[in-house]
Amino acid sequence: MSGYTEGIIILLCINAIAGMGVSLLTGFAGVFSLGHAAYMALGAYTTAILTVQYSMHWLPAIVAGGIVAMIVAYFIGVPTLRLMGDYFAIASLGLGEAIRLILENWQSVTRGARGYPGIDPYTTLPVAVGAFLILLILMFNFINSRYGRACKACRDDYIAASLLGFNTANIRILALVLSAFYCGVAGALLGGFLSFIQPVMFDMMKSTELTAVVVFGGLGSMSGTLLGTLVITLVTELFRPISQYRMLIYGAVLVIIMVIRPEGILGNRELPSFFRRFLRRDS
Amino acid sequence: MTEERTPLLEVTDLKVNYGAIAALRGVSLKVYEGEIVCVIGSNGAGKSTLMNAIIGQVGRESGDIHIQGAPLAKRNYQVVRQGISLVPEGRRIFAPLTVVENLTMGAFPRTDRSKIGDDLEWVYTLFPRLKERCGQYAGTLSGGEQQMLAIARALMSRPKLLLLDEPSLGLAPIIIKDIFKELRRINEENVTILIVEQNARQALLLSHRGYVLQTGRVVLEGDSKDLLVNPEVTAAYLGTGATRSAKAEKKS
Amino acid sequence: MRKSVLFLAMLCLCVVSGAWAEETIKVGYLAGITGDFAAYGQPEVNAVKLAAEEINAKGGVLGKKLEIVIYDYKSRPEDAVNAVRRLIDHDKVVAILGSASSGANIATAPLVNRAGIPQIGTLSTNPLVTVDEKGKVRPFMFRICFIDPYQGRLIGYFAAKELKKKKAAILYDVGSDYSQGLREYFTKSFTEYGGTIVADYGFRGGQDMDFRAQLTQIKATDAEILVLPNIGKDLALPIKQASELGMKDIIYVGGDGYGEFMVEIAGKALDGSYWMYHLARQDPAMKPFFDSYKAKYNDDCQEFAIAVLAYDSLYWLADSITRAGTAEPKAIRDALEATKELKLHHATLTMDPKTHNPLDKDAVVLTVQDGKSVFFKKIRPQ
Amino acid sequence: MKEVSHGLETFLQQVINGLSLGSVYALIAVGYSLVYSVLLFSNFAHGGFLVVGGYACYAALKVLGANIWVASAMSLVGAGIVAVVTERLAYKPIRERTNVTLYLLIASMGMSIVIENLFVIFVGGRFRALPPVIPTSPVSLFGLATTSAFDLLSLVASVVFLGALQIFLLRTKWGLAIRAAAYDLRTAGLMGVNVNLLVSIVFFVAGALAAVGGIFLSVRYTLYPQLGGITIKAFVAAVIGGLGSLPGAVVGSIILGLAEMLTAGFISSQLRDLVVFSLLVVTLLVKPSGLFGKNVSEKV
Repeated sequence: MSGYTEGIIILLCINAIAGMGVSLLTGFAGVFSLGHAAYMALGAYTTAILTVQYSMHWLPAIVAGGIVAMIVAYFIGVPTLRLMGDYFAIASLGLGEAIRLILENWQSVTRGARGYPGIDPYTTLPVAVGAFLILLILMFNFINSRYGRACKACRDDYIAASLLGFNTANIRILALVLSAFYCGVAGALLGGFLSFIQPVMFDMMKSTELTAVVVFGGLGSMSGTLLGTLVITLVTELFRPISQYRMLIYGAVLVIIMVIRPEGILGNRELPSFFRRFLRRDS
Repeated sequence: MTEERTPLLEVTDLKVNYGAIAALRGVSLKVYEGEIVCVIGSNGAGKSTLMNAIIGQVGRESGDIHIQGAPLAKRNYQVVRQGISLVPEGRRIFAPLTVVENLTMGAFPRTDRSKIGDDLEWVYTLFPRLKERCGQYAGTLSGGEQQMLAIARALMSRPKLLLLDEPSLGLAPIIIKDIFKELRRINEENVTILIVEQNARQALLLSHRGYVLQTGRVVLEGDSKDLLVNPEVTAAYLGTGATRSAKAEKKS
Repeated sequence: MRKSVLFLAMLCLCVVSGAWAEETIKVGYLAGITGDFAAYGQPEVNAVKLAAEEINAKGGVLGKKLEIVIYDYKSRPEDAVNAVRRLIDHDKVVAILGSASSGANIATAPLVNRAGIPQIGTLSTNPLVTVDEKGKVRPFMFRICFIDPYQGRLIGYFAAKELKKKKAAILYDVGSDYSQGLREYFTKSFTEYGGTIVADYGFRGGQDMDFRAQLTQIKATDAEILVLPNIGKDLALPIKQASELGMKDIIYVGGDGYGEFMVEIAGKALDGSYWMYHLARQDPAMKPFFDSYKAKYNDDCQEFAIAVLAYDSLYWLADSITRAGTAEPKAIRDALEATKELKLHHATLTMDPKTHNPLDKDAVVLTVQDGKSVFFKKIRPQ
Repeated sequence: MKEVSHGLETFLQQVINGLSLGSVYALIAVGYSLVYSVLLFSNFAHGGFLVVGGYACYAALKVLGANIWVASAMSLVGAGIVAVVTERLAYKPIRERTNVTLYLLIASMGMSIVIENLFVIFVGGRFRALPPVIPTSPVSLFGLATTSAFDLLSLVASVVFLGALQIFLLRTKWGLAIRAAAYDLRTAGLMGVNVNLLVSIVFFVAGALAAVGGIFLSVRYTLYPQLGGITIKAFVAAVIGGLGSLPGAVVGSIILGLAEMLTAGFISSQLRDLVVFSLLVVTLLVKPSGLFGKNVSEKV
């Protein structure tokens, strides 16, 4: 396999892990975030500092990166998840930018805007694919569990879910914290993939891309998110030869998919049931 | 019967779907000029859908609607221009606007600006309370006053046909009585009225003719005074207060 | 449906273009066509294409024509990594030119080292581009420009020794690695030469375009010079706003972020400012370049530093391939490293094999007079 | 004693800087709020309208050689039309199918990328400056502070345009309809208002206001395809003031302008943006609907 294909597959795995996290929060718990790149940044920086400064092995360091993102998400989630709809999204945008600015200004620890170089290239193909598969299985187990169904209940009708006895506030926080973990791990893997990180990589643009991929794939469909990641990543790679049109095409694809199929590629179905329905309609 | 006249409003075999759910499964009804016609039915029978389909806020699946023999437009704002105006369920007045501004909004499609002032006086004579409160924000009015405002606002477009969707909803019985008295007066001023109500007794007492809607279909129609004594209607819709709602609930 | 047809068409195009690979020497170019550095992307692309045309018109290199494969990297390191992987694996280039951004080149350095493909940074002035954080040279990374410590030292030297000023204020971009680097090295050298930093203010590049708060504070000090270690609009705007605040006597000094379009923005206020630069427009050796650029693109090439460096990097590469006698990447690397006294258009280049930085490269100081940049002098600090 | 007066002078200067920055934010923030008030979504393509306005003015001045009044008029109309076209192409089909405003949000982000890159491709990424049609010479205010003629002009222009908008909203039939629609779009339709026409008018007005902001920003700063990115601050101002409230947008902009300048001047210039975003988060936590916002319950 060429290094290029390998690179794309690793990047796909990383994007898919982050995408699954955001998908859980947005597609399943119905909470829209425009600041999840910040959790990627937290994971990336934690892992980088632990491996470079404290020579920790990369595996526990990646997990630690995810956990730091989780902890920060918890402290952010408790006050802000009371906000509904657009307002949480806007608050998360502000918080995401704030976290990035802190990383940029905290030079003694993060080396500021110049970036953090010299990270071990621990994100090899097997590591990325392995992490992706493990997190994928965990995610499908979670969404099919009692808690996963509770998330969906919260999304579909917040008040009804609370009347049914779900602790809706806790479930929203659980979804946020888990999604932060996924993003943190994705960030940590990205650091190992590039062996160099900069705060600017985790800006609002990245956050919107994460949410856009989830909406693109279909809210409430985990396989849709994976498909969305695949399509968006491949589109940007395939159009590399016509470089200057690439971003234009990316923007246009976002608009067109919203206009033609606002519910995303798969709607709220998972891939198998989507196919069943598709075949039935055909015959 | 009055078959020779062209009805003011004629709905023929109207069907409306919400996604896969059929809300109206072929409703036909006629309203003649000068009449008060009521549509009664329980919750979820499709009454509000009927109103919204006529006014053009809900798309029609199939079926025709004619006004004075001419086909009714499908877009909301064109329907209003053809002389139909709706008092929506839950009143939906513009709370942050003043009473006068609400009434001016009602006259939005009109181009005869000079006559709007006269009509303002006209609705003030119908509802003197509104004149007292003309500078107040509509959100500060009481429930009954808000309902009056919603009706007055709909009248400001000088409609040939006034549609009312559950005007009694959420109001005290004594205020409902007032409102229905006003509706009769408005009808006497040459405004045809089509009203849908859960409060079947009041609606039938007010109207000349009535239709009974059940799960998207018309199951009964006739003169209101006949319907009032129809055993099926009395059983389903006209108990005394408590039993009536209990039965309605059981049905839905 | 139509989209998938398009994909297929694209794929075919890639395959077909791969098929003529044997006839030419393929060189990759990483350009920031979209994203934050979009303003600089077009001139560098134009200039490198121009250089390729000129070289090919003279018979190419080793009898083969040069083919430039240009990929955009959105001015982002994570995208640069994929672009470089694609250049190496898919396009099979023998060397990569660009990018202008240090961050992107630091991220691609491990890749080109592993693949053994030389890469030349055009305007990436961060020392870490060619030397890793442990001080070891990155064998396949080179650069044609001077580095931040050198440039910072130049500004400090120039301010303290040439302008003979003692008190400096700095306004730098917190979010830019370039700006942070210059500030750090300027501060160090200026204080060593006996100057004091009386004000040191940051801003956030990109969203911040209003510097009046910082300038007002600077105005309240007795700073004699204002050092602006920034790029593009973040240089022009502070100067413009300072003049609006009535700061008449302060002298502006900056690095190679200068571009001629700044005159359009800041106008008269730029007069009398000084810029450490790679070359001067009036340099007679550069006249052919500007003439043919103008003829081909009908544009004055206001962002000429990046354009000239892109242009000359290809000439440098062509020379190295000729000297190597083969288009084999490892041989090219050795030839690049062994570059000595090579006359390029904008300077004479000697590589330092320990750092892969140009050795003792003169800087040109530009000053602005009547809205035009003018050669002031060549300097080299002791 | 001298120290004190000197400190006061600097403070006054920073306040004036803050007001002038806030006045430009206000023009943009009002557009955000206007669209939000009717369609309940944050139109991230607003920055694109601003860029269109800036380039339209630039083209009219440089290519057509028009004078500043004609160029401004063309710019306002141009940006207004682009805003209407954007709404018709990208938003109308979505809002007619669903009431999930997030889809509109994503589409608007896509549109902002599209507009930005259209300029990158067809005009080029170069930083440009409008010819000095608006004077930027320094003006001394009673010897206490210095500002530029431009700032005074932009302040005046903001007041004039926002005043004109207020008169339009309070005194005209369509203005009344827009205020009614801001409260309840559906019911405004029941009144016989052509809702699509109304939304188009709102977008035209928002686009034209963005163009005014665009012209001022390109003169004050510089013109380039990513200029729209600055609108994120104006958006924050709109949220702080209360999305959907026009006075809120103005007050929020002034607060934000002052906060930025005073932080950068007296606390730390690095923390300037951090303060901006903290202000946003704190506002949302304390009063989600902003200082002047109408209280709206869940809408996703």
